[in-house]
Amino acid sequence: MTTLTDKPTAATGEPGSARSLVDTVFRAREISIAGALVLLILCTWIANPRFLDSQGVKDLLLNASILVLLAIGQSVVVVTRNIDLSVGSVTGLSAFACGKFVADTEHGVLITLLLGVAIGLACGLVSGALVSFGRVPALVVTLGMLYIIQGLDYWWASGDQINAAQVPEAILHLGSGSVLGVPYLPLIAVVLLALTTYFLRGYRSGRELYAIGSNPEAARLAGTPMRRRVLGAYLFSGAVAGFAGALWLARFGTVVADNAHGYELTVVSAVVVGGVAITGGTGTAWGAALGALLVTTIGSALVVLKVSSFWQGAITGALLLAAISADRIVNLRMTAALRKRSARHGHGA
Amino acid sequence: MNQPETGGAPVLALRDVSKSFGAVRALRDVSLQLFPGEVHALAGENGAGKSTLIKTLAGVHRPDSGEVLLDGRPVTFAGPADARDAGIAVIYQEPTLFPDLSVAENIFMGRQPRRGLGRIDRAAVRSTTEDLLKRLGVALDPDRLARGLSIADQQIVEIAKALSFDARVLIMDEPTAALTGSETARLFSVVRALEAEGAAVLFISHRLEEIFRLCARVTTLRDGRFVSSEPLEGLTEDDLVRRMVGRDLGELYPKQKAKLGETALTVRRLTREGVFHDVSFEVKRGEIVALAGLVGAGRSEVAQAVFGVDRADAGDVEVAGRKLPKGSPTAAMEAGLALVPEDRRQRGLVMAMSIERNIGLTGLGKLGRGGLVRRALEHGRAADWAVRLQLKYNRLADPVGVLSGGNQQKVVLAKWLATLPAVLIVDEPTRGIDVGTKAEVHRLLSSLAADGLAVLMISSDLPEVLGMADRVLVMHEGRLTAEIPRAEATEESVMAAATGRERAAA
Amino acid sequence: GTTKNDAKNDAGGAAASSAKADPNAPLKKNLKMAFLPKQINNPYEKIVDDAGIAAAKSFHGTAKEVGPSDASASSQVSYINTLIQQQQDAILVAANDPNAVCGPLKQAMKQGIKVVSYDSDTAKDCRQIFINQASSEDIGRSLIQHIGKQIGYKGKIAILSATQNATNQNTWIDFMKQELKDPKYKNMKLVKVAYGDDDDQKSFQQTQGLLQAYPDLKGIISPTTVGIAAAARYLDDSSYKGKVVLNGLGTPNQMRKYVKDGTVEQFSLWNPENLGYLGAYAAAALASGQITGAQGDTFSAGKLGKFTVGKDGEVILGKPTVFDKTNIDQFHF
Amino acid sequence: MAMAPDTRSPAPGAAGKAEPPLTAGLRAKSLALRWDTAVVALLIAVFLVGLGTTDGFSGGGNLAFAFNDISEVALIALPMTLLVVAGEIDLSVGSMLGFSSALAGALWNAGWAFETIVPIVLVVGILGGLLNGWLVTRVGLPSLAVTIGTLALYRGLASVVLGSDAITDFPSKYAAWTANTTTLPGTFLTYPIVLFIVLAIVTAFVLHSTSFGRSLFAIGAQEDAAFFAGIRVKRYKLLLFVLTGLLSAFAGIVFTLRYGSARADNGTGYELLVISAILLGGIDFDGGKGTLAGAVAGILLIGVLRNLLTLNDVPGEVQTVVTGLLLVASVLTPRIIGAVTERRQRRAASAAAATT
Ligand SMILES: Nc1ncnc2c1ncn2[C@@H]1O[C@H](COP(=O)(O)OP(=O)(O)OP(=O)(O)O)[C@@H](O)[C@H]1O
Ligand SMILES: Nc1ncnc2c1ncn2[C@@H]1O[C@H](COP(=O)(O)OP(=O)(O)OP(=O)(O)O)[C@@H](O)[C@H]1O
Ligand SMILES: [Mg+2]
Ligand SMILES: [Mg+2]
Repeated sequence: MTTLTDKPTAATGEPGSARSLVDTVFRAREISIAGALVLLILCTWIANPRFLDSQGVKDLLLNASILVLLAIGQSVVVVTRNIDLSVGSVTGLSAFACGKFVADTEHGVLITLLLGVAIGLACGLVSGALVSFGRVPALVVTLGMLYIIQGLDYWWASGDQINAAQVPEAILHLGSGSVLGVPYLPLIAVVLLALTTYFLRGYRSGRELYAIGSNPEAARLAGTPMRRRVLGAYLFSGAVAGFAGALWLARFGTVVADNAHGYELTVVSAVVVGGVAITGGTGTAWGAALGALLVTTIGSALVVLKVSSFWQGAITGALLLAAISADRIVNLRMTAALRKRSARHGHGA
Repeated sequence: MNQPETGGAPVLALRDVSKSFGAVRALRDVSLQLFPGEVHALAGENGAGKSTLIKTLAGVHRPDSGEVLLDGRPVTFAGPADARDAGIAVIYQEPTLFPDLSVAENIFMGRQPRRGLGRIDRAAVRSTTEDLLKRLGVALDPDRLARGLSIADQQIVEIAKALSFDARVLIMDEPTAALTGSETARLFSVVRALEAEGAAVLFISHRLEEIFRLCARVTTLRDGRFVSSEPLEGLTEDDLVRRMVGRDLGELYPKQKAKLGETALTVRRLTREGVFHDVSFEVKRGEIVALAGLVGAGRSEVAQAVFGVDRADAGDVEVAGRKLPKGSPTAAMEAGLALVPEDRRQRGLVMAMSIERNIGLTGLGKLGRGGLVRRALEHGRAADWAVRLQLKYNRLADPVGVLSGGNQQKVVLAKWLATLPAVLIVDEPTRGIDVGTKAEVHRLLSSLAADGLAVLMISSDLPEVLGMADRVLVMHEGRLTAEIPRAEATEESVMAAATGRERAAA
Repeated sequence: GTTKNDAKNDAGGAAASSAKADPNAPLKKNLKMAFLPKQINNPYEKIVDDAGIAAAKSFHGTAKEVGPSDASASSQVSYINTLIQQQQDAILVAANDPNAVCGPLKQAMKQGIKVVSYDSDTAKDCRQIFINQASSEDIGRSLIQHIGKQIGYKGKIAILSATQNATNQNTWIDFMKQELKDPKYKNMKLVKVAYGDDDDQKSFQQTQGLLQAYPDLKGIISPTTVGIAAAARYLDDSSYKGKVVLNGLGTPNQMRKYVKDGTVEQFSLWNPENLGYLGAYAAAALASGQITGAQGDTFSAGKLGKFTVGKDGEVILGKPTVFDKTNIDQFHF
Repeated sequence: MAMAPDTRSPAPGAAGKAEPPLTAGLRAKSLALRWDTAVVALLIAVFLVGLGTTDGFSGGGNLAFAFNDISEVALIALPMTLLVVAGEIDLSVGSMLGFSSALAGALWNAGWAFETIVPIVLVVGILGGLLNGWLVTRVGLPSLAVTIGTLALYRGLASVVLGSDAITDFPSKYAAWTANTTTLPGTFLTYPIVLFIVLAIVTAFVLHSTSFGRSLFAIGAQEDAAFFAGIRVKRYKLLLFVLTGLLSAFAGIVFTLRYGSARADNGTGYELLVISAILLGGIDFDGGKGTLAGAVAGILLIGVLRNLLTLNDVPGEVQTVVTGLLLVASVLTPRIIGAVTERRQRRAASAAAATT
């Protein structure tokens, strides 16, 4: 027998240290976005201190709120390896419907919000039922729903417009008012974010969403009620979109049929920038929220930095690409480092 | 061994169950009874319908006719969840893990212990997982992601998952196919403990000695039909084989003596940091070299780096004296290298594609001129190899995904053998292949070697290694630790090197 | 190769009509005409077109509104083709792009269909008449004059426009810049033209950005109904309310709230209903042979009285109305 | 209980010839159950309905117009089909079209010769495709994410090069090539459509009869397995992104000439139109499935249907709804048919089992 080596190498790295490394790698996704966000805000602030005065902060938060809401809703769907392209249309429809509902009458805030949620739920129900029970590709179905809802919205509105003057003061107050200096909308977004995160992390059904996205076939064999969960995800995303529509009315006062038109791609890019894998199974709601914050902040910062309007689009695109590439490259580097540092540690040999 | 008490009623049974997939009749009037406190084997060739049977028991498939009986009463499982709730735990043939979730979450998905307000009790999930893994004797980190686990580790997680149920019925579809001796032994002791606690166990394996070691009764299927159900006591391996294949088998490891030619494959100081180090070896024409080692020793990684699907950090690979460029499987194939990967579902086959197209995939350049693909040639190539490997299929245009596991493995082999390689690397070539076919595969490898093919065979099946190899290379923790000629290769010497005890042995 | 200079010369001549105008010809009955707005869902265009459709009814013609739901240059083209196939008597178009619609419009004219542009003009040889809401020069210059007066001819101003390519907006902005060259504006500085794409939310955010980027901004001109409403709304509940002057073009319904609560002092607009009304009559006059689109042709437009075709086939509706606290309650559109 | 027969019955199919023959009837049936066939049928039906019910549908150059009107979408859809079959997607095509148009306009305005502009624009299209492909294959980002980014980037670059200008007066000798009034003599086929037909035939051939096409299906269905089979996955994908960029840029030139107007916002929203057209044609977004004939039928269906509905004064919003419904139907119908046949088969199987 030939001996090729005199001593077997000892496994390097303790299981514990390797784990914390793994953890860091995956937490890094959110951390790196948060870092980019802070950097962006700091740079802009140095260039123009008004960016962070009280009005500036308020604007920043208000701008991001609706996108953050939509991104949270979308992230829950994307985690299950599906997508909801109809969110823009749903938001638009709900905003218009709520506008019609309150125009020149005295409907309360709560009932209006509920109406928005109900409309969103209805749309989510259709998309979700088609995706989960019809077992058809989500992209196609929700693209179809995008067109259907948009068409219905346009047809119904036929050029109508609801003006801020027609909207009850109480509703407008929800969009612009604040408590202790913090506007309502960001508060609502934070509450929803906390609830969603809590649910996704701490509940069986939340974890099952990840399972479905990670390996649908395995989830089926594990007896996960897939249809119900996927339907649930769509209902959630729909309800959030509907809710966002009602808030849209509150925030902007003026609504026409094509509110939030084309918003779906912004929402999806926010979610992706936020580290939610489009292939399902990974990502968090707060990552998505950070992504949304980053996307809107880029937009606001460019204006504040007096970047020419003609350059804004190109720079936004380049920054988006830079953000996702950097995230990916950091991730790859860390994984490679992890491989080299911890040779097999987990085996009983 | 425990015999079922004659008075005891079966916990779970099938009565006259039939199941067809389109034109394929996977099960025809099959009956089976599982008694508490019994380990029951299910035997049959590839495609005999074993997996279909257990999927019927597990509520994945609904039978076309016949019924599933639980505690003697007919039940209808609407889905796997129903079966699970009825106390049936299943390990499927192919690992069904969630790559993005931790090992612990994989084990407890949908059944996590809960605290107040229905929240998941993370600490309990983690500690229970640790206990389970300890029981199986593996040091897997419960918090590590399932992505990147070797097939063996995946299988271990599956086993841990099934054990965590405390099920009344445990069904295991080839749980040992990816395991080596020590892990298998540990699994068996766990199964015996369950048996003693009164659980019913249904066990499928193509390794007959395992069946004889573990089980009390065996039910045999052939071509979807019930053949027999009887105690194993008094049965010989040959009897069982005859029940399965309907005839006697020849020699199990038909190793032909081959004349060694010039060196076909040279691997020099190949290193991939953190995975394997300084691996050097040669394979000559006509030689079968086995690469043995414990699960996770890095054998598959070496194979992949040699073939170029993984990039090595250092070292080089030569085929017939020509150095291969790094990281290019295409170049490796042109040089005459072929790799039958270990994970056939992800890497070996395109599951949604037809059998003929899968086989044609490795020879797209040769199926016509100027980039054209001539379907007749493609069909011919596939039909030819299907016959040579005795593939069991309905139509060559069927998607390969509907084949039984063993037959899928044959398609992978066919796909690579059809390239007429000079060096063939096979990673676990007979995993999940029935005895009959296994012998055929061995005969095939052996005769190919005799015709001058150089074969590097990675296998966790020790008898296979000993029976087939001219030379055994052993890896331990990413390094080659021993090179053992055929004459000196014994179970002890290989295991000693594989577990790092080789210095003492040498 | 072929360069711009070669191409200049080969532009085909317009389908110059050889027919002579007959000012006394009666308006034909049962004329079929179609309004093709920039975008079918634009509330302002809707007001214009509805008035036009009603006007057509009054002279026993039929009119309809067709059009794309997005304001892109190309999407109007397929509608023009369809209108040709349907053999309409006249097409009234508010062009999203002066040139993109040219080819099909020329085809239409070749087939005897009369083409009237309104609100936003096409290239001159692609239509017979352009109904201009007010002379572009008037609009542009008067907006600067108004805001100059409001801020005391001193300080920075910005413009919040619609899309970067909107022809009418760009023409007005050009005139604004010319007006600013007058020495009396020497202390006023146009610092930025921002684009809100006629999207409510985008305009809103652009306003926000403008105010942050130029904290000492004194005034904003938004010559678009969507933009001015969004800007007013932002100012209304921001700390800039009362400090920054907003002027521009808006509809009374949208702006009423902000005029009343003091966010906006004044803004202007022509009467969109009259624009549609005049468009319908002009198209009918063309189709009936009363006019050919040549300079000097005259026609009568119902309740609005007589109009004369000016240079380049332009017919001007009149001066814009300035709306403020005192008169806004008299208008409802 | 049956005991073991002592001879091994040959496995069905093991003899190669024992394969059950695909009868013509069976083949026809399985063909009829496929969505791409349904789209072709639907296209023909819509066409016939149009001929029968709508004046002006077939006459006066309307068909030439109707088809010419979708020529850019159709041209981009061809490489996009390949891309989707290989499991990727490119959402930046509309922006690339706009960028190409804007660039052509800017250069034209600067006095460049049109003959020089075209190759430059095409090279830019290739570069754009390379960037997409590089980010996807080398950096390893999902194409949906990458191309949402380049969608913004290319559109932004378009507005950088051209600002708010609209450039006109393109040479009429080239513009005539794209006009719907210039057709192949005696037909209603305009030159862009003729080009599309030629390219579609080439693409169909490449996709369905060459090793390249075969590889694309493998890549789309299971990338790992394709890579392990020695297929140059990354290179092929890169090539497809480049082709898509190239054709988008070319479509930008066609667009510019056809409308005689170069603007930064040309082709806004085309990405979803292209995607819907090919998804409608039964190309599976998950990759690995679909036929080019289906994709072409999907494109033409959208064009013809839109024309027909507009001719009948069906408002745009209803057309939007119809497009949406068709998309949903395109994926739902095969599923329903599948479920129904499966149920029928299961019933037949259990009936057969009961009688044995
Ligand atoms: N989903 C399916 N669709 C069509 N045919 C199927 C399907 N699943 C199994 N089959 C067919 O049913 C038969 C029995 O397959 P099964 O997987 O039960 O075999 P097995 O006994 O488990 O074989 P192995 O030992 O190779 O795993 C095979 O001919 C297989 O091709
Ligand atoms: N795709 C992967 N990503 C990350 N780690 C991997 C991957 N594949 C294998 N590993 C790890 O690399 C090590 C070596 O695995 P490898 O599969 O080469 O071992 P092996 O000796 O072939 O054993 P097996 O019998 O399981 O094939 C193991 O620790 C395994 O967990
Ligand atoms: Mg099996
Ligand atoms: Mg291995």
